[in-house]
Amino acid sequence: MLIKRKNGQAGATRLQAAAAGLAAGAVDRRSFLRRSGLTAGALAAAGSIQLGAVRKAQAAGSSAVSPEVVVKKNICTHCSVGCTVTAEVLNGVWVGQEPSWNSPINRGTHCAKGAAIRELVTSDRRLKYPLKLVGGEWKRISWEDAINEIGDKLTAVREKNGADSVYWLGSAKFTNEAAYLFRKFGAFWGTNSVDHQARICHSTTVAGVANTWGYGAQTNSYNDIRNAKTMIIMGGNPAEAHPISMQHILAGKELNRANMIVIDPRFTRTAAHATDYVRIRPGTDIPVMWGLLWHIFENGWEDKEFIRQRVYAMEDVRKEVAKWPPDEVERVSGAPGAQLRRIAEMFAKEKPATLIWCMGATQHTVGTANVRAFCMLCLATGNVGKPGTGANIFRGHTNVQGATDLGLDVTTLPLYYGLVEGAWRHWARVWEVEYEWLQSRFDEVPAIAGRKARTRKENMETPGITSTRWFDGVDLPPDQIDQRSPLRAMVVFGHGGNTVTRIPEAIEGMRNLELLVVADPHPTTFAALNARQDNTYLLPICTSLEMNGSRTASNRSLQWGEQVVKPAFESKNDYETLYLLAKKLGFAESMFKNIKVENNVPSAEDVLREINRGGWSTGYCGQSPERLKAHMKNQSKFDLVTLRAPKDDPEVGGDYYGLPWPCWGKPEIRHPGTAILYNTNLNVREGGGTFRARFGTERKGVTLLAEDSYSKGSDLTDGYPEFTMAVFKKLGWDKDLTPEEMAVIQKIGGDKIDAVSWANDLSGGIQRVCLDHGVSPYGNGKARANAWNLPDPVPVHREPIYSPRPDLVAKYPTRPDERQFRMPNIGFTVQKEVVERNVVRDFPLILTSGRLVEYEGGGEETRSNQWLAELQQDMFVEINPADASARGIRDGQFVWVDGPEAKAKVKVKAMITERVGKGTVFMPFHFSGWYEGEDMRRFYPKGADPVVLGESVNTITTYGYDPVTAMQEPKATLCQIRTA
Amino acid sequence: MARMKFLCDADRCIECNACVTACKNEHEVPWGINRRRVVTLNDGRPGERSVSMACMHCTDAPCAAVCPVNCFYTTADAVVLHSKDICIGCGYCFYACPFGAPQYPRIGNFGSRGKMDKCTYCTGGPEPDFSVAEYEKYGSNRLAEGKLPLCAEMCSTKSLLAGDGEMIAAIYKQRVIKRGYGSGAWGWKTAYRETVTI
Amino acid sequence: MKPFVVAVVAAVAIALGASVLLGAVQELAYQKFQTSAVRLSSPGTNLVGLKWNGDPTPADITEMTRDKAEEERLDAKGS
Amino acid sequence: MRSGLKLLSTLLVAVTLVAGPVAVGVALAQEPMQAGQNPTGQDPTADAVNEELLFKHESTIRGVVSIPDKRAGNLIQPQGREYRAFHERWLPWIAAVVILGMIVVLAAFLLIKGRMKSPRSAEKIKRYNVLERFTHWMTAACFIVLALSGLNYIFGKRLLMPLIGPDAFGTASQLAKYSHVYLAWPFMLGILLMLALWVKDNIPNRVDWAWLKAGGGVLGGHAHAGRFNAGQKVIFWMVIGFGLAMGFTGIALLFPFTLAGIHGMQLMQVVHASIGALFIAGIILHIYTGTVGIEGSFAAMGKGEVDLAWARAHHDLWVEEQQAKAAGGAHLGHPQPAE
Repeated sequence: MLIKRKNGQAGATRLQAAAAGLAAGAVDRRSFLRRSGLTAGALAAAGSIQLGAVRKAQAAGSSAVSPEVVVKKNICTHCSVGCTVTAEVLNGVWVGQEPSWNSPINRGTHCAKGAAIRELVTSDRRLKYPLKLVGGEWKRISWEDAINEIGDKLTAVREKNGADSVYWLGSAKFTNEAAYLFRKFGAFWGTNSVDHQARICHSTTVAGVANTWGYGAQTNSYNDIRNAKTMIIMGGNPAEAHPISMQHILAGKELNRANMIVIDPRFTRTAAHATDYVRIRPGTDIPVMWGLLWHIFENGWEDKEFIRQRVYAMEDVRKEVAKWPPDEVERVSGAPGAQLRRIAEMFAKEKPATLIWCMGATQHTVGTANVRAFCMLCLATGNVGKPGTGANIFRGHTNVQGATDLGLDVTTLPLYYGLVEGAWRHWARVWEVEYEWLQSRFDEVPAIAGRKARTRKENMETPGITSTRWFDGVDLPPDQIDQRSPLRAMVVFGHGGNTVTRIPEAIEGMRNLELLVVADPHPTTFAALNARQDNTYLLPICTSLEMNGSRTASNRSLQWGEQVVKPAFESKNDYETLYLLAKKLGFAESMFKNIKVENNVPSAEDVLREINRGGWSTGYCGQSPERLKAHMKNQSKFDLVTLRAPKDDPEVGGDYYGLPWPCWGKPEIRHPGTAILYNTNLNVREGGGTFRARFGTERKGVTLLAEDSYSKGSDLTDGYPEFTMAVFKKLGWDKDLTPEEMAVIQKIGGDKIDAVSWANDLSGGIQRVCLDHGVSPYGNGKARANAWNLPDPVPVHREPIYSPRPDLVAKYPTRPDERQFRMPNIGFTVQKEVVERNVVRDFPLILTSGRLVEYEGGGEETRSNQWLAELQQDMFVEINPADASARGIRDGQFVWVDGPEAKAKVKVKAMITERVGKGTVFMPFHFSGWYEGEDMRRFYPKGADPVVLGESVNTITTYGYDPVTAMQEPKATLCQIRTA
Repeated sequence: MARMKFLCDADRCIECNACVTACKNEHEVPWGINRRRVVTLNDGRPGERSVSMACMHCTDAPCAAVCPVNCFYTTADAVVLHSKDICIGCGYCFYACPFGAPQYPRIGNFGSRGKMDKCTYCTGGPEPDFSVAEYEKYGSNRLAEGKLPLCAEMCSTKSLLAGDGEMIAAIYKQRVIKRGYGSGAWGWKTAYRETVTI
Repeated sequence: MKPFVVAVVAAVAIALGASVLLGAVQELAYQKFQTSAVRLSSPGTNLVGLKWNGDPTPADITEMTRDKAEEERLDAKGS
Repeated sequence: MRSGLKLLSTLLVAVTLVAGPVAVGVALAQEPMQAGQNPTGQDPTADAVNEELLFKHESTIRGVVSIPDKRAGNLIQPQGREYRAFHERWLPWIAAVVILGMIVVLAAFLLIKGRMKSPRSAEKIKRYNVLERFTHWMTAACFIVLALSGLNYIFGKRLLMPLIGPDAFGTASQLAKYSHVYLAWPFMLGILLMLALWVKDNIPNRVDWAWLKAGGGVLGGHAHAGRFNAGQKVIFWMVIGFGLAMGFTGIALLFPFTLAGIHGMQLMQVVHASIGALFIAGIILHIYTGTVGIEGSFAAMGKGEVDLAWARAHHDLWVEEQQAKAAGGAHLGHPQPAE
């Protein structure tokens, strides 16, 4: 362990104090010492502090006693709950952690990862200096050379194959500022192929929920679950993925004697504390959801008034639900009808009720449909927009919410503006860059294989390649890939590489890349799979604990993390690395025009201010660095349940903790943020809201605006469209705008001033006036039960590609083959082959994957943490005792797990448990470093390999992508197990 | 004077191992020495419960009694500690400990098994408070800083309670009355010869 | 008297032989409780002392000698 | 009476310890504790496990841990307190009574009956060869040290620590532990050698029965005896029996948890200590008879040859046998007509 916590120089003052205590007999247990004659000689010895030696820095002491210890506050870099980390720093060395009692989210607590996070910064398994792969050997290289060589190679690739041939894979571990800079970097480079872990996390949630009621994010918060009377946790295991959320869930369950229902293929640690547990077959979420709604509609338990006022076309859902009586639901999913009836009654009657979901619902080829079905249950029972209700979407990584908001998504620019021309012009204005220059950065795409050619403008408005299929972008024949050239180079920031399905194909992709750059605190799987011999660079990046920046937790609160210690070894933070790359590629001045850069390190505060200047569409405009820092300083003032500070407080009066977006208007307006989305019981000025009217005002003669429902204190007492200058003029509110605001709007609108909306009015005047009138800037619409623009307007059950029930595939096939995200999605063909080849005969077991509490994401960082690695030393597969005895497998022995594609196989330990049902097996996805039975440790750079290695489950996971977001399907595939 | 005890509310423990890594972090506990660990009973079946266990600092501690060199002592707030200078690593305390708390640096009893190490309730050992020797042999000393053991302070769901016996018993009793169920104070009858009666 | 002396010497010899043999065979906790998937650089020495026997590191050893000693022990154990 | 019961329960516990885990383990594997609760049943919290329920099924509460040290799965094993009760209340009394009792009895016997006189003669007869004496003294020397260091585990803190202070006692105990652990190996080797050397002469036969009936000559009357009389055979089988038992349990204690679980280890320690106490008492008796008890006996092991008259008095059949062999073979010392 790099840092040993032993006393040093600082201890000198304390020793006198201790000696004095001894002499005065104050310390009673010393009586034992005197009797035993143990001399107090040890007092005299005091080692000296070894400063400077970065590798072996020694300093120790405990805060209460030695004055030199400085306390720094940052946010845990692991999951999205957003626990505050209180670090004790002595002489620039992080020596200890104390509970962060004041944070309203974690109230002093941590999970295993948070309590061990100090090791991340002090571990000697970090990537220490830039490395370059030459002939299969890792050679040390300086930062300057690395940046120069990478820059030159990128420019060469660009000349030969165009901007779209370089893939930019960002990270959910970025701070908001780094995520925003990375998306801006992608735009300045000239490609939309900029993605991150949200793709394999909640991409389907964002698409599905946004297309239902406006924003795709957690509507309430962890703390708000304390108000819930009923909670369904479906497709989620918070006990392992979001442990601190369980503090609020269990408190809610205890204080309200709430019904806690877990619906999951496994009897997880969360299910152990549930009041009801339903075991279902993986991939049958929609039948179960329609089963619940069937009982609700059958018995008329739905909230009719809520549906009439705020939901459009619920009758289409009724028609689809009618096809799912209890026996069909049980035939398909295995969930007993009587139990679903009881659960449906609880959810509809014992309100407020909330629906919590995570990867179990999203990682399917029907992910988007799943999520919309979940929203229907909330809408039908009126469980949205009130305390204790809502769709509590538990996001995964520390800043997957922020990185998604800030545009690390191939379908949009920062803050969900999309890729339409208006979006590009908006950001061109914010970045103070010519729109035409941005357009010039994009490739022209010639006509290939019968597809129409694309001008630079059209290509600029076409979504890029998703992170789930980057290797298809390299390997597929060029004519199948709808861009100028297949991918030639990839730049990866903070991404594990073993969390995307079909790793054998990914290795093929890695082999064919001309250039691979991995910027990460650890070498990651990309460096370990022995796929490449040359042109691979590892850049050491520091963790978010070693830099300033804000991150957005799953409950949409932004929290500011202050730098705990300087970046370890030769690592640099993301801002500096992006600045150096931008400088090398020649667009640094324009990219960092309004951002102060001191010796190559851009200021995080300035980046956040730029985000505020452009973040109108999602309400990222009110969270100034000053306000966030004030929140971190006054954490104890925020209420545990409502997350709100008392009104009269001078610094943070009335604010919700972390100013959860949307936080309307400029920071000076001091909008408190919106703790609960779509809450019509509060004034919009107090964080109230309505459903977003983003799908137009009417469709086929039926209004899409809310009826007789409006937020408290709203001047308009019925549905209203989103606000543009045209609407303002009709209402006469344009007179309320100040001359300065009018000037800015005039400049933006030019001749089409009526088109300037609340989202692209940089003055913030429209939003300010909306708040004065107590109306939601984005309008007051109805949630859509029928999302006509999605492949399945009303969610329809479709069997997984590798379904264990060929008989059901005929009745519930997957969607037909189609081109999505620049390449073909041949899910239908693959599913048909699976049925024809009767794959289920040779691969009878359903394989599902998921999280462990000790590891996170790809696991490189946490498996390099000695304190965590000791708790889970072996990759394992959970097998039901019946399946194990049928194959003669003993607990703890090695077994081979064969995957149906590419003859892939993994060697893992068997864990025999009744946690999984008969016919289902489970494997965690955090391991890598072994490949098909072979230990790949020697391919890691010397001394930077994680402590624990193991097989990756995604070596054997299979083809299958959601039509709307290309989400992968690791939650439901097939496999076979045999003894090793 | 407070009577320090541990109480793990098994109806809240989710086996997240925060207590384990908090202990490792606070005292730099090396690999292989597990002062605290979480045991899951009835794993994978309805009624599954996890309990975090280190040393319960028993009343009339069996380990102190069987120690051939009497290297144990109990502090005023009833924390059972021992001196590593006197311990001869014979292993008797492990046979006597009802909770498997003692840990030994070496496997096998021949020659030296290494000095026994166990949970010190974050209050160090017979060395001057906050001294180098104390940290090297017993770890940090939170109680002397007026704090409580870090495992309990950082427990993710506030399941593991540490502090004065009556206080944490009262907290637990209050919880069970409020929520209507409780699987009891694990190990109290064996450790303290009394338990929390609701 | 001679056989008595020889016997005692033999006993001590066998005892020493046993101590050396057993000492070599003896595993440390961090070696026993790690699986084939683990590579540890330094298991840590706090609480168990430099030689992993619980004896505290003598106070007068400076930091540098401790690290050197630790490296030697690790190499000797071939961990 | 209550303490008697306590002793009984401790021994009972000792007996069940070995059988216990095996039987129950099997029961657990067959049917889960709750009557076949279907995992999709309602309200998993309702039947949460608790201590009483688990203790009904098994003597320890065991569960699953994710770390390699599976012993950590033992959450609560109350037998720790019973082991402590035996080790701290019963063992010291047993050891004290047995050992001091033996010493007192022998002292009394010495005072009343005095040393047993043996006839003298000028001639000697070979009794034990070099190898036998070497084995005897190696085992004996080790036994002395093992006994002392063993007793130190029990009585050290009660008797020695108050005298020399905890610090010195600590280092002394450390040395005692090292010597105990390492000298055990030559001791075990010695036991095996003894077994090999003398087992053929120690098979009990009718002569021994007669010897015993005659009270071994102590109560007057004459009894024949071969190379080893019944008393010596008892001692031999005690040394071999106890020696092997101490060796086995000792090795189990040296390599903890390789042969047994927590209860097994407690049992090993209990057996090791109890037999140790008896063993020491037995050897005290042996030392007495070999030195003070019967005049002239020490020479047997001391110099390897004994006075012919002594031999005739105590081992007449053996002398005849030796002389018969001598008559047929090399001349054996000075011939002396058998009485």
